[in-house]
Amino acid sequence: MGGVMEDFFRQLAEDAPRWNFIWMYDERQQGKILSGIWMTIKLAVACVALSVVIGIVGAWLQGARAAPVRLLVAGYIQFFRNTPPFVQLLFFYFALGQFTPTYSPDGWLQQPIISNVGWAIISLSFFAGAFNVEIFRAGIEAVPQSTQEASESLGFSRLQSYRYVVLPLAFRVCLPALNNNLVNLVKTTTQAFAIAVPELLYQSVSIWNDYPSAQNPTMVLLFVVYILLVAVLVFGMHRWERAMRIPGYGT
Amino acid sequence: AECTNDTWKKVMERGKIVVGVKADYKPWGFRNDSGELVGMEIDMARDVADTMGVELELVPVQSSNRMQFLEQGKIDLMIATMSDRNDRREIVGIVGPNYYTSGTNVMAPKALALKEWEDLRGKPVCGKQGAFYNKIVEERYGAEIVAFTGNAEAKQALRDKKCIAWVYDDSSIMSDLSSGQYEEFEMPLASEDDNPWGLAVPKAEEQCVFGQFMSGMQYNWHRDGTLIELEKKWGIQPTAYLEKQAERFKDWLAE
Amino acid sequence: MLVVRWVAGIPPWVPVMLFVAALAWPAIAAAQVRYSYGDATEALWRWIPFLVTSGFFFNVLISVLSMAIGTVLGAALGLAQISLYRPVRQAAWFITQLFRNSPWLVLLFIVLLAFPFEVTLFGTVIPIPDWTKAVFGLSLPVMANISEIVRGAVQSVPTAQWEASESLAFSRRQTLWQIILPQCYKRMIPPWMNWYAILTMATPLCSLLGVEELITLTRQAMESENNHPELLVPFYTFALLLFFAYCYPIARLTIALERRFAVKL
Amino acid sequence: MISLKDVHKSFGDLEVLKGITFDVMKGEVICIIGPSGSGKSTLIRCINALNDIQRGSITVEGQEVHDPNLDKLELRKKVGMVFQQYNLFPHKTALENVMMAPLLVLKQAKADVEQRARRLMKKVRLEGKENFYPGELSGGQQQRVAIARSLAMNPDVMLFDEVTAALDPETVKEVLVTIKELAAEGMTCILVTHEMGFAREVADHIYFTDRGVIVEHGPPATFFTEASDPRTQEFLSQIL
Amino acid sequence: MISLKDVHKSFGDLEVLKGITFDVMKGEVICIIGPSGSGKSTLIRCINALNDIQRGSITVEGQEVHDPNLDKLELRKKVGMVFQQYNLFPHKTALENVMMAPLLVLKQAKADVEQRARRLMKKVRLEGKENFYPGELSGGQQQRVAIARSLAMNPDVMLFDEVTAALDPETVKEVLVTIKELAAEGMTCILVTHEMGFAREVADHIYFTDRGVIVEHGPPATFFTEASDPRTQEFLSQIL
Ligand SMILES: Nc1ncnc2c1ncn2[C@@H]1O[C@H](COP(=O)(O)OP(=O)(O)OP(=O)(O)O)[C@@H](O)[C@H]1O
Ligand SMILES: Nc1ncnc2c1ncn2[C@@H]1O[C@H](COP(=O)(O)OP(=O)(O)OP(=O)(O)O)[C@@H](O)[C@H]1O
Ligand SMILES: [Mg+2]
Ligand SMILES: [Mg+2]
Repeated sequence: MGGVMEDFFRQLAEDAPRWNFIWMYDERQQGKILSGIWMTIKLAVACVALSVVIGIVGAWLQGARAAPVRLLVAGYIQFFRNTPPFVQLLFFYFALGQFTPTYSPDGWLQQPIISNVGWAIISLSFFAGAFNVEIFRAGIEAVPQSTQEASESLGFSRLQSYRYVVLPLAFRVCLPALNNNLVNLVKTTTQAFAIAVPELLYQSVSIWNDYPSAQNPTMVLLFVVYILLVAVLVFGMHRWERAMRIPGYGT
Repeated sequence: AECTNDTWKKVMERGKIVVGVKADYKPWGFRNDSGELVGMEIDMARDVADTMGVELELVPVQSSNRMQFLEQGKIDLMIATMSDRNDRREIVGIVGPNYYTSGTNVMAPKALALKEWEDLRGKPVCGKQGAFYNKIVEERYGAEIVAFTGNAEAKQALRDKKCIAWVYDDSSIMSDLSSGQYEEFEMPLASEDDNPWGLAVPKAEEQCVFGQFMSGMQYNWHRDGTLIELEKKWGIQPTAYLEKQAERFKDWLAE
Repeated sequence: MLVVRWVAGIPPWVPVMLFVAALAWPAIAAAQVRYSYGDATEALWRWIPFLVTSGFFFNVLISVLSMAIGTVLGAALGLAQISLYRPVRQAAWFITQLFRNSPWLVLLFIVLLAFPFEVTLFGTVIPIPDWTKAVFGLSLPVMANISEIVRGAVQSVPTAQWEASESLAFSRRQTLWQIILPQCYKRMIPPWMNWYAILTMATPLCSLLGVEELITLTRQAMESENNHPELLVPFYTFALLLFFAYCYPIARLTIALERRFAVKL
Repeated sequence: MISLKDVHKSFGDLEVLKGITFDVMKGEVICIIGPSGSGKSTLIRCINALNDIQRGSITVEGQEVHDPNLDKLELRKKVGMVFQQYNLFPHKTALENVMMAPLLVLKQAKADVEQRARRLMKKVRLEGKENFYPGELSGGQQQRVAIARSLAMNPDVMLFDEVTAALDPETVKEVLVTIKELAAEGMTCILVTHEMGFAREVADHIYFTDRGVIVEHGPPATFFTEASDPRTQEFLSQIL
Repeated sequence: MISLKDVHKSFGDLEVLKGITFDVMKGEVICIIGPSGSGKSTLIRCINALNDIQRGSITVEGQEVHDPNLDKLELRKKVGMVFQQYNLFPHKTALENVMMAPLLVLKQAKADVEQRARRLMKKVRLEGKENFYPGELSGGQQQRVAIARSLAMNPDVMLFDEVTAALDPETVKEVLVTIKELAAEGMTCILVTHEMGFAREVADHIYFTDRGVIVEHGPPATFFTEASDPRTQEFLSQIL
């Protein structure tokens, strides 16, 4: 079965020199593609999780009483919102990367505490996190003052009213925006390419550098895989949104 | 096919030759801090223009687009650190004696005392995206290539000890080592894949006036020691190849 | 857009201070290597005029052109998305989703590598330089997002407005152009500007494909300065600063406009 | 002039109108009252062809409204409608709101239209507010602009759907005065209202709808005092 | 039991309350009426310490409300408040809405609270709706849940701020019936309302406010017929 497929694509590569689906019959290239996809998924999952955490913590810090803390969060958001994520990646990895401690399992080769994958996760998470902070804050603001007043006039403490009333509502309000930002984040993981993180784009480019004839099929594959990944995320988030829906609330 | 000499005529008519050169390959082609393109290959291009008695326009090219530019007529001549390989000869007109050769080698820390290519097996090795020898090093010696988009990044990664070696052209590595900035590093291996470098004219001109002319230019450069001089001027390690060629072509005209 | 609103709350000196700190920091952090950070910073100063005039200028040019093309195409696509004619609507929706959900970098790679270097139109050969392809590649996702903005803005106008015009005997075309769209422009401007900032920040991606812009030239500059690792911090910091200096005012203007329009509507 | 015969209308499975029949003569003012969700708005929107119907017929001046070949534009020139939420065009001034339809739809000359629009603004007691944007007017004022906007098309019939429900008690009065004047001038009016006092004062005939049917009707003199249907009695008893 | 003395309250430069003085006895029901913006809501919110005051004093059972050392919790256990917009917690069911405060604030045992909450739901005639979310209830039902929610804290006083203004005429009745029952049971109530008929029926005393002062007051029997102040007369005349 597998053999038949392989032969078919091998033949196709000969008949149509621009359509060499090399990863359909060459094990080494296939391995590259699969490991690339796997890396992309790991990258996406890690970044999504970390950026949400950053968003929540940031939104909480923004409500802090201490002005310096608020300014710090403000600066963080401005920096990451108004500079290209691509340059952020380069900056994080090469500029800051010089100053991170390393450990050395063998004589010379020192493993940095934070690998390029690690830096990609950090950099991209901080990038998306800056947006998440804003999203969560907006969600909290969207909860009507009157709802808080109602809980206050029932004798709730500030914390109780936050914990039981404001946050559950705020979270539902920001899900769509969060959803959008996370989709964006998954798309942005391709930029880790710049610091040689072996994700799907990196592997694809290296394949078509080595085998120019495989360029077209590999591009098609790239396109399809990313659309699928995004689709899975969107689908999952929609399911979650639906599960979180309150009967009769909202539309 | 018959020679139409289109490119030659075009250049002469408008009094300007457009040459594709590298902008990110010191010291062959790079920018000085006012943004002008300079380097050994640029000097060669200028000599060509002067000899033809036309003005010179330089266009920076990438490894990935240099051949298409020539095919397309966007540039008339390409001198852009291109390895002379058979598959490339089918697309563009690579003429005359090669003006340089380089091999592939690695820059590695002295501390590791690498001896042979096999020592790279299973280890991370930094490289530059798009280099044709990445695949060779990877498949022949089992190194794990970590390819960056630029040399600055690759070298930085090596210094940050994120890989055990940086694989690149031996001539480039030599000039880095001789700069005194890389004292803990060496180029320990025997160069692989001796690569002649070729300049190229459009395929149609290969056997015609322009091709002949460029071929002649190169013979002359070899014969009168221009290349060796330029090599010195740009701080490139003297190569045996150029000396041999100079010797060989000394009496070319006499022949 | 909630995102943007908040930005206005920050006094402008905050980010400026942060940047000053960021710039000063490497100098502090650096132990003296043979090639010092001082040398690197000095090298940066020499390169700045070139980087700005030949590099960043192209980022701006590419972003402006992509935005112009993306806006025109996106507006048409957005209107197609609310067409009464179902196949048109579905096709427009599909195109929008396709380009909205694929990574910019992938689109750029595809456009730059898979598209020809020249096209032959009516016998004349028109060369397509790299940067125009980049413009095209970047205008695709912009188009898709503008399309969504247009659709969203039109749909955010209460249906009551449609009904009111309907009951005054307006035709669909009249309703759309005279009643609905005029109410949309204002609410489309802030997200539109937001996308312009996002687009500008995507232009460095072109450097991966060799298009000459700030990051490409930054690399070339570092090459010319012998690729000293010490160059990385000052040069990339400078690039970040430059983008920030360009995008931050846009963000502030966006909010300012958003506020102004919010009052009126 | 308007005639409904056995009108049925469903939204999906929900039958909202279950056979409504009545006639309105030229110059007559009728009020439709009834509990929330009883289909009053739906009924009035059907007359204007904003909703289609499943069964029965609605004719305006002898013309079938739900004839698929009908030129809806012609119908809407004859029938004006005022909504509960005013639905003014927020990007146009009050005067422009009034002028737009005659200019764009009837393609009348600008000078004429403007003159007429100013007259209408006066009629709804809004002189001086011509260049205000809807957002700058109070609810009652907006509602009167909406009435003027409908009148600008010179309709034969005006439909009012709970035009005062969104207003506070004091401004309700302003709007009702305007409608009363219109009625007095002989405009054919169909009103949906919760203001019983107003209905009593202005209507020639009152219809009470519940769950999609007309339960009771009659002239105001007898309607409020002699209602026979228990549902109507209950409804009226709730009015404080 | 509640006593206001010369209460002044400003928002920035705008003085909203300009010296309000009145007393409410235990078990008394008073209604506050007046035009929009006259400060009725502000007044009632001050009693609940949702707004602070600039001058004067408000005491509830002898305790000064605006004493900075006051335990607001204690106050709010005594004073329940129902808002115009209900302000139910949309992510909790009706029953959970009622149970939340006793559980979280008073830390009472869950079983007790649930039992009491069910009783209260019955009292406001909402048996069977316990597990509905607010969004699934009609306005009148939501408002009654809001009343039950306040009652769950066993307050001594209930404040109602235009609790029927957002409701349609028929559902107004349901809510008013509930309030009437409360009043009949001897709960001290302060109501802000536009429903004159209701005020007349239920109030022991009516206060008319305008521009931050009490212009007129009296028992309903005389208030509606013998108003002496011209502003009051004008306001009352507008009621159809
Ligand atoms: N577009 C629609 N789709 C589905 N159901 C609808 C739609 N419009 C109205 N309905 C339903 O039709 C019924 C009648 O609605 P309608 O608005 O005509 O009532 P109404 O008498 O005007 O009530 P109100 O006094 O509250 O305005 C309601 O049950 C409503 O839920
Ligand atoms: N938080 C606030 N900040 C500034 N001004 C306010 C605030 N709350 C109320 N006001 C002003 O105080 C005045 C009185 O408001 P209040 O809500 O008490 O009036 P009201 O009598 O309840 O009116 P309505 O019948 O419309 O509810 C109004 O002019 C209002 O604009
Ligand atoms: Mg209705
Ligand atoms: Mg109020």
